[in-house]
Amino acid sequence: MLSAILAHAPALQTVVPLIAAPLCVLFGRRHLAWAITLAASLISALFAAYLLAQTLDGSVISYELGGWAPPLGIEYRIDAVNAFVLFIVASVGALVALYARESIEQEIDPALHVYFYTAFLLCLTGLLGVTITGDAFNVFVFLEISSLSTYTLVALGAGRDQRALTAAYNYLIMGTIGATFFVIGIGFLYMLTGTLNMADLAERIAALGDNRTLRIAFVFIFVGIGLKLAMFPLHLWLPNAYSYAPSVVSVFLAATATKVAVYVMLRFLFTVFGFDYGFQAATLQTIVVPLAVIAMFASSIVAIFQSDLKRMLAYSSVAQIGYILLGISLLNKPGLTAGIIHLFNHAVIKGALFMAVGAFVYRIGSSRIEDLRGIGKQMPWMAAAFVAAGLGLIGVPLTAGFISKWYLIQATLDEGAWWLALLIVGSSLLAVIYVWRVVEAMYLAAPVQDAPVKKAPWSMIVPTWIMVLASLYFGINTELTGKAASTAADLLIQATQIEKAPETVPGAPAAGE
Amino acid sequence: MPDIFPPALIFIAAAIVLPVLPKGNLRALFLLAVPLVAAHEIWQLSEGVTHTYELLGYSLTLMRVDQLSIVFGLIFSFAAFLALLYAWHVKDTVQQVTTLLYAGSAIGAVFAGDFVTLFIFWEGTAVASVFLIWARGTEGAYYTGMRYLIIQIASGVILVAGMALHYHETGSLAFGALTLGSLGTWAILIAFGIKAAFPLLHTWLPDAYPAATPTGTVVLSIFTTKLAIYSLARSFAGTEILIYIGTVMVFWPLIYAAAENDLRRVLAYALNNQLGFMVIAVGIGTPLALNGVAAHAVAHILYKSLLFMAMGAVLYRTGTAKASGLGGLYRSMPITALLCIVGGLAMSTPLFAGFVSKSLILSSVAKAYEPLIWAALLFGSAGIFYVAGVRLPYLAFFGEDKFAGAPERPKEAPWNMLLAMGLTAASCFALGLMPATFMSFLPYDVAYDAYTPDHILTQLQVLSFTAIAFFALWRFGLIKRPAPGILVDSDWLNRRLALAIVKLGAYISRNMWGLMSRTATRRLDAFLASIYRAHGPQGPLARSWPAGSMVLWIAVLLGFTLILSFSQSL
Amino acid sequence: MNAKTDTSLPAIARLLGRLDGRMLFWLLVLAGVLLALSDFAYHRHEIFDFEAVPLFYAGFAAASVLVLVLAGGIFRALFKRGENFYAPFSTDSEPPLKAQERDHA
Amino acid sequence: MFDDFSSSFIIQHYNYWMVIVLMMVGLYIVVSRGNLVKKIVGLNLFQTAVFMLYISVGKIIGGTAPILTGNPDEVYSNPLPHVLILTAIVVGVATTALGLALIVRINERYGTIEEDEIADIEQEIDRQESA
Repeated sequence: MLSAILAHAPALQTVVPLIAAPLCVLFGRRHLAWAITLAASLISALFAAYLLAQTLDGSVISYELGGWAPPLGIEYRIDAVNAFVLFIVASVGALVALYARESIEQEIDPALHVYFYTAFLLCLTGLLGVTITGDAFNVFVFLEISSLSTYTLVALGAGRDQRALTAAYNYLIMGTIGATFFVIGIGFLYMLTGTLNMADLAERIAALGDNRTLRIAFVFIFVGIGLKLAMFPLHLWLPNAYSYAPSVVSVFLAATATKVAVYVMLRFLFTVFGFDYGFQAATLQTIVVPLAVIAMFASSIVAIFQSDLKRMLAYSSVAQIGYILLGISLLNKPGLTAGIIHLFNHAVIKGALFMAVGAFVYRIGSSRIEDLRGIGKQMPWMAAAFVAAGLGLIGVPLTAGFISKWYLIQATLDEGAWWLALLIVGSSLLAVIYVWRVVEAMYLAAPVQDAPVKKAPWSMIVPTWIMVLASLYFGINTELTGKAASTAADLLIQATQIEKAPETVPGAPAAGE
Repeated sequence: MPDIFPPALIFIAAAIVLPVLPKGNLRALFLLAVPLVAAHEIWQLSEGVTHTYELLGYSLTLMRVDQLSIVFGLIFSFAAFLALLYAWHVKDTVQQVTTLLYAGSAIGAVFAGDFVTLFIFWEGTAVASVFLIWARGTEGAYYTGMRYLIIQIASGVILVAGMALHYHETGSLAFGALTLGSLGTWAILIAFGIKAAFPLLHTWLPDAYPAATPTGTVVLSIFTTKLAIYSLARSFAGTEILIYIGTVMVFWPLIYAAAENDLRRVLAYALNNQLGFMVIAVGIGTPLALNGVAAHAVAHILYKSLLFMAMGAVLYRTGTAKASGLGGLYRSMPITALLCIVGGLAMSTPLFAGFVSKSLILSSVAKAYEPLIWAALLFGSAGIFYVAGVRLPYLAFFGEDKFAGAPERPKEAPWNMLLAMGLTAASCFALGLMPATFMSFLPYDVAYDAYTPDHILTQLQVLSFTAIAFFALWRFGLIKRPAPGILVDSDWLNRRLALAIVKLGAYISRNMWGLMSRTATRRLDAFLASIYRAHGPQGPLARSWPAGSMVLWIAVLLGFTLILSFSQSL
Repeated sequence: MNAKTDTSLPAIARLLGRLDGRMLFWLLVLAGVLLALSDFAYHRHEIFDFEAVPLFYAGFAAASVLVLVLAGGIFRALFKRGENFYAPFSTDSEPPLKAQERDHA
Repeated sequence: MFDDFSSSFIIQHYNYWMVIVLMMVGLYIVVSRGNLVKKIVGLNLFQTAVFMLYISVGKIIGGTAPILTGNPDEVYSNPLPHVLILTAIVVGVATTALGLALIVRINERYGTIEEDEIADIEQEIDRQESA
């Protein structure tokens, strides 16, 4: 029985939340809807964990949807890369579902709760689908499922701030243009090869070699996905969307949506297009590296001057995406590993930070830094969680953020780009400043008023601290993240068969004898 | 011997458990038990690598045990015990936790077998210790703590940079002997030098130590600097430049100590001077000298703690430790006064630990035929006895009775402080009485007898004439009780000059930025507005640029990438 | 007022009170003279030539103190500033710790 | 020569040129119009251009609708792009519907659907918040 279910894990992974979504509306009871959401996301997370365990050794699972064999049928193809991303998305989804119940009480009209859960489940479905599928057009469809539900989720923030509506609208315009660019790119690829299966595409593209249509296809996909992952300067939708969305949506989006987009970028860059000729590499190195560096600095500086905590974190996200892109565009294994690890670590860290902010909003109804003065004494758990996760954001040793930066700096040094290493350290210092501003307000400033603020509810504290502890745990024990990321990096690099000089993996000689 | 739990982790585990315990005697007892358990563990260690772990693919050494690390581990544990006894009455959880973390980090660093582990604990000492300053709770303490933290963290950052460079060069992360020469090793030396309070890198020490709480300063005085000395002894033994650095350290702080008003700052400068002794001995680098380093670190931790404890007790009972506000206190705090005098004597009088260790260092310098350095050390010996052994107790406890007219005389120090001071004094005495046992702990097996008639006679001459000179000069009015006021040290450079430069820079950049951003905004606005005006018929379009500009950026990036694709030949 | 005889003070305080006068000084001088004289009675095994000079250690110590006192005086004259010099960035300018603060700390 | 060129480059690629024009028009409307509904219309045009691109790719001149007739010589258009674009159209409709729904809400809350007026109102909110 169990093995029969597990055999269909790839499909169930997305189908469970997809079926659960309409159930929420059908039952129409918000508490029931919450229970359904929690159950569905937990089941998805379990499947994701199972899939990750299956693929951690580098093996690949191919699942034929509806029994139609690829390349004609749609194939779900799971390897270490997307199993890892699936795991991130699904586990964050489960935690967010747990967290949502109390959080939306304050921020969303109770009559709309059912729709919130529905949209949330659809968004989860979309993100999981994008990650798991091996079919290029299917990526687009799932991308749109997640995008459309995201616009709805962002707009639900209108209960607290009407600007959520315009934020959602702008996001819709941008997101649609991005997705359409993506679909144009897919169209060109199809014209060129006559197939949509990614593995098949990769083979045929390799056989065809470089040509103009391929380049144009690449450009459209690159820009389209760049928009989705908030690559600087295409990030303009992100600050508003994150800051006006309901807190729980900010948590979910910050931790998952951009990460999935990064995954799609990785998949197309490495698996589909490959690197054995110069154009993609040149694009990355002439466009993405400078943009990533600018993002690291410009967004961090903007973050320093923000008065709203959510907005500050949103800009910080743009900067952090800069790190991920920088790692990827170094095109060596440590860089790719760093990018993938940071994908995970940043999801955990930013999720925890937004969760803490959500709790502040829940209790004091504001996320402005000046309203958070003295909150460190009034909401000790959440403030401590914020600080602990903030340390990770900076990259203090023994937090997950340090591991990412360590790999990233290794990767830059391997390329001989020591100036990039310096820039990474420099931009981390900016993170110190903006995190410190908050810490100062929370702990060192006199409280705004003496009116006692209650501790956050446990249903918010628990998921937040799970995230925080995860960020600390993965800062000390890099077994899982390191292995998954390096297996993933291996797979991606093998896919493009770039033969680089002797592999430089950190960690050789034993020390201290 | 893998069944031994790493002592550093004992402290850290205890720090995690501690907040759960109810405040009061149970917790205080628990606190006292922790360093004793750790000391017991260290006692049982046998030499060799006992614990390794994996981090980021490196195999690292958590525990590398040899006689040098055992000596430092033991004295750190024991001093932590004394300091915690001294702080028995403190109810502040933050200070208790950070004291444990601080001691644990210092001990962890001592046993670290590689630079990564060292770095982790190195920063641990920095972060944990600053709370002892912040615990004072005043605004000044906050800023002082920030300055302290910045420089301590900087030391760690320089260490990690040096470590990375060194690793790139040699492929080794081992925390062992280094040869100066490459940039990496210099960076490591500077990182150590910051914590060891090398001249010009020293200002954090007299800045921070007088700012901490009465008990906090005792804890601070134990670990950070001695950890640096340990690291220097481990990595840079026999490095000649250290001899000269150490000589400057012997002289320079003494002058400040002789002129300073705040008695805890006097002790901080005196501490810096004693570090100079150890740095010189590290520079000499012979087995005898290194034995001297280890012995002097032990003796120095004990008697300097004792002196800081005495001044802490004064601060605790009177609210100040400034000479200008003290005097005649022996009437109210006679036992403290007596123990403070013992602390002064313990620095160099025969029968005390300081005599043995100082003789070791002096002999090692003499054996290396460095007459000038030797004379400098002799000057340092006399000077330190003058500032910390005579002048300090006299200013605090004797002379004019400043509390004669006060409504309430200060009380004698609490029992736990007296007990801690008494135990510290007793251990100084015990080590001085049993030089053979003391020597048997030292890292190298070198025969040495401190109690020769030569040593005893000359040392007593130095001490007695130092004291005579003090009293004579006091009579003549050449030495006076200092008036209120502070002395500017080289920290003026960073606290005033640098601040002024930063302010000026900020002023200029603010204005420049304003100007630039105004110009840029105007240009950009004009540019975008012209685009919009040309293409869009409706109103002032600059204001609607959010959505428009987003799409525009897409077009720009798309265009740019397309151009790139066409510019590259197929 | 006289601590030597003030019976309200503990015994140790009275003992210390005796030190706080001329007696200690003259005791020290006596000890010093005896120690100095030992230079002529006992032959040291010196390592450096200058050690052999009679009264070298005694003179060196006294001279050291004199040098330190003079240097300290000069430094104090040159570098002394008001306690508020760095205010509010240092604890020097702050009032004495109050009793309850001390108890907390 | 020129005729050859123009016929092959312009006439034969007529559908592509139209797609490009339509796409640019759509994008231009999104950029230049301040009216939120008009932006959605522009977006629709833009998407429609892509639909047409797909459809014309799948079309084979002389091919019939891809229905199995049993005749082996029958030439079919490629059905796959058409099916794909059916999905994309559904997505497009959903996007339009959601966009319009948002506009309705925006109109309720802001009392306008002109982008610059909304920006003014939002600036006012910002100013009040930071005051």
